[in-house]
Amino acid sequence: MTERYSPQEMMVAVASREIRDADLVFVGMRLPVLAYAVARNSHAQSARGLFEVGLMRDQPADGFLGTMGDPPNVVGALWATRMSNAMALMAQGNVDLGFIGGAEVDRYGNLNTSYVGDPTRPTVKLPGSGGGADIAILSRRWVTLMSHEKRRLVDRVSFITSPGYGDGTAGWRKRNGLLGAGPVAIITTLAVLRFPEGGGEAYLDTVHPGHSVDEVVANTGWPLHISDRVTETSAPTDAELQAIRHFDPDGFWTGV
Amino acid sequence: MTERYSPQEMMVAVASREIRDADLVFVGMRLPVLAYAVARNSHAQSARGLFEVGLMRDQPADGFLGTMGDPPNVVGALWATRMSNAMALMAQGNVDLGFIGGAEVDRYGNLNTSYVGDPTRPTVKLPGSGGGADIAILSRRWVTLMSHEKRRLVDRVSFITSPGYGDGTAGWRKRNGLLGAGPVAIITTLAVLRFPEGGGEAYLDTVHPGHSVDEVVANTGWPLHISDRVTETSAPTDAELQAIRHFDPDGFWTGV
Amino acid sequence: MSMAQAIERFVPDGATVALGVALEPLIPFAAGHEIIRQRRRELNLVGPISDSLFDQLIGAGCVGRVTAAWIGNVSEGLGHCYRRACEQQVPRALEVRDHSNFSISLALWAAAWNVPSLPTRTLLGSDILRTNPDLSPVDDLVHVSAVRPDIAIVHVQRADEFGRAHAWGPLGIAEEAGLAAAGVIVSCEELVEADVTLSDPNRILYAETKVVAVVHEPGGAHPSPVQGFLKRDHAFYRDYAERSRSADGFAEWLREWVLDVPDRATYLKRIDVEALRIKNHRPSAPADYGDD
Amino acid sequence: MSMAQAIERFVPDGATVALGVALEPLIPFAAGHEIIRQRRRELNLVGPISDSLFDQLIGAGCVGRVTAAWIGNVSEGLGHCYRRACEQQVPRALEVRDHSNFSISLALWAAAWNVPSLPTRTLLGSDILRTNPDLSPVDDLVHVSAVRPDIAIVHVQRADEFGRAHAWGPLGIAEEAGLAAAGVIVSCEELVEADVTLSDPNRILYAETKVVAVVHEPGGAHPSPVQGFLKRDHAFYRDYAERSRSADGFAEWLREWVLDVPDRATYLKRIDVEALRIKNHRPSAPADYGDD
Repeated sequence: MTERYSPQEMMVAVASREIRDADLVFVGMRLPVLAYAVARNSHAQSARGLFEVGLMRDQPADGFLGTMGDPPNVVGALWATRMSNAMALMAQGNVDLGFIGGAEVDRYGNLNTSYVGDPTRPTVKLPGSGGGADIAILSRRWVTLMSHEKRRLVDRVSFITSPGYGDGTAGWRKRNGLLGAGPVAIITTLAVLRFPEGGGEAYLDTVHPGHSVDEVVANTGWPLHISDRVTETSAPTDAELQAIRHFDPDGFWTGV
Repeated sequence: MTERYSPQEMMVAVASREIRDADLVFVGMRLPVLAYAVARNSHAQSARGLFEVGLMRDQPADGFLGTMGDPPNVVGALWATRMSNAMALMAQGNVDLGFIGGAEVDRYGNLNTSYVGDPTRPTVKLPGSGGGADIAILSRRWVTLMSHEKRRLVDRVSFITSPGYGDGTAGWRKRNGLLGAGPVAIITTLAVLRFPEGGGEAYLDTVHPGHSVDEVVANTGWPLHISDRVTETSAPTDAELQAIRHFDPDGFWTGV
Repeated sequence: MSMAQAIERFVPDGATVALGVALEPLIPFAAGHEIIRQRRRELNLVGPISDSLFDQLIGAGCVGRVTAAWIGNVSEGLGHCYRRACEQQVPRALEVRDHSNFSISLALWAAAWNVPSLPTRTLLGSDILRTNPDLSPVDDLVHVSAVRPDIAIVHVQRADEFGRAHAWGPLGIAEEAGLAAAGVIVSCEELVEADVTLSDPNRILYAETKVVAVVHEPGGAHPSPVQGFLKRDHAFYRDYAERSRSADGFAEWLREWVLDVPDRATYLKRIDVEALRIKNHRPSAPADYGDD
Repeated sequence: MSMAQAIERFVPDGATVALGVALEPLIPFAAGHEIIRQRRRELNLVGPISDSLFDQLIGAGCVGRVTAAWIGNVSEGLGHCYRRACEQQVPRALEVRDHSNFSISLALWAAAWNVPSLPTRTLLGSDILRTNPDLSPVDDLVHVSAVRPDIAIVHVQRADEFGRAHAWGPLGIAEEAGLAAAGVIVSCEELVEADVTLSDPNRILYAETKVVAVVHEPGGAHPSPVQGFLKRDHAFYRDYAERSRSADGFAEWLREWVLDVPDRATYLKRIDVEALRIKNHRPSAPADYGDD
């Protein structure tokens, strides 16, 4: 039997499985750093990570990272450079997978990390894009991680910081000149939502152990499509948990 | 009395006098490298040199340079960087003086280093712009050095590689969006030609010792305006010659 | 030159100031705190992501506009002073020019190369295009208008008195920020002899002609990390995040760590610098610049 | 990988090849000579100023187009093979896309950032705008179209087998050429262990994901200089300039120094390498990458 684990550990495990071997991964802060480390230690041992601060790595940093610019992330780096050079690789289509954190995501995979409410008089000012919009537009495919709450998974975001499939109509990204294919998954504390081939509206693909379809639907801000093949998300393996806890020993990111 | 000197030594001495103290000088190859060295050792001890290869220096290189990229030019450099960074400083108007070598110059200070004759079937293919056009357009003021021959000082160049004052009409550079003020002098083996305030057509300012106004006029490809205050170019001083011969010990650039 | 003198001379009210251009490392907090002590107003802050420093300057009322991609606390989340300014105009209203990390870099490259704008494919489909007048979609490209800082302030590992700065580790947008700026203030852990900086001209970050001041300010980047010198002080960021949740809490934090502190040396006495100091050494293999 | 294998695999006929991107130093002559031996045709050569190497490739009939700012012999003057190709179509006609040094750099940055073109103020008023269709004046700017090399070939001081290259001294347009290229062939004086290159990640010139081949080729840049290793062989450039004045003289030079030479090791036996070797050492001050 597997050990007990936190919702964040579940998310990291699922996120790590999105990384294919030999992928060049644009690694965002927090959980994605752990997901990259877990993947490198298991099924993606020839993957490389690109960090917007201006770093490329193969091995995950040997030590806890509070930010991607922490000294352990520089030791053993394959390239320490300017952000614009990392962005150049992504603009050329060299980045296979990106991770973006979000405050709000909608049924079409659009992310809002800028303004809740009217941008001229916001009820909440969020930090902004950072590299999020760049990843959403330029990486080949991307994934977002989010706490599964009705106020976060909304019908339509009020402000699109990082575009997913826009208004959800077929070909929206191509029509608007976006380079990458768009989001492939929304990984939450309760479930994994995916998108149909070619994009469009998110649907429920798997539900995490201990949670129900009804619970997921009740905590989603739009009438969620359910896959007719909806299954249970496979729990984190012991190896995955071991790796997560090696890179986040005090549970800074994944603790309860 | 001063020693005997070569025409190239005369040109280098005159060129060095164009450098003002504290100037940032965009240094071209060959004679300008020597002119910069001479100036640094005399009246322009706080000047700095910028080299398109991607270098900034204060002290001239201690050793002979066949090219600006020779190892002695890197030792003691204040900055070793990309060419585009050196060009950025010039595009911002930070370069006070540039030097450009030319194969052909015309009465309005336009340089041709590209094609003699029809570009589609040239009688002579010259090497091209290099950084010449960049210096001519972006540096605050510039100077060219040339052997004084009728085939080189022509009425109108057939191809403008590096623009001076274009067609010579008032305001041509501004009208065409060129940033810098343009050429201030044509230094030749026989004389120094200058331009009126605001540019236009070159006129004879000084004639080198041992040469005559008639000789200069006879070797110029257009009816040359003569300054009513035309004088003799002051000969290279002993100090100037000493410096020139220190930096070009075998007369590679200045020998006869 | 002291930091107080450098800020006094080169950071006037209303200036456009680039800070934190290496992203999470090498953030010039000492310079930012001196700007607060000197009560600068109406600054336009330029940067990519800002890990708490912009939040502090905004909370202190120094800022009229931010031109940035992200403003918050990287390990803790939201920037509470930034929220209060945008949501409640406390302590004052703030103009926001949203960018992405890539677009703010391009805005600085445009200024460095002295062109009105540079084109890019990023930001297509983002509502940032609707709120920032400096970003204009044209066909399938976005034209990013040049942003030229009056001054860029960077903290580096070492520099000489002539302004030749050596920095290592990830560089973010530090190079284009300095090249685009009218002037650069260099703050350094170590003030070294010119023979150290000139021994490696490829590591010199800026043309010395851009550098207007060099300030020897050890620990000037705390709580941000400095490769080879100091680790990131995660607990300090957490404490700031908690105390800045309320305007009163922030005011108290500001008094304790900025207003009642005369200079960086005094500030450092209140921190366990030894616990943060990097003690292992990983020297780079030398490059041989021999010429003869 | 040997140079012969690298050229065989990664430089097909018709390829767009960036060479000599550091300007006068670090010119990959060994690679160019191997391209000549393998009789490549219809290449599009991309570079800023080319100190004799483009002239040799043109004279050998490998080139269909040049996209460059200057082609000649820096210390001696004109490129005689270049002249014969343009003036007499000998050995064949040549298409010339004239650039300035700045504009060819921008053409590569445009490709690196994947945009159709970049704007600049340079070349305004120059007739180069009339002869190069890749340069379009628009208002008071020139739009420089992207140039994307299929392959960039660079010679560096040291690299490891994984493609991490350390180069120092002036870098010209080497960085943007490699970033813009689909792939990079690295030719190096020293093949070193990864712990040497990774000890200084800031000095690594390219993302290893761009590097398709690493060739250990000591002396591969002769007669161009390599900081810390070899001085420039001025006499060799002068000899080439004199002998290449006539087509026959060039043919004889090419036989002697390229066609009848199997590889660079054999080539070097014919040169007094000791006289060119740099014997003084000027090691850079180390940067401390310590992290804990």
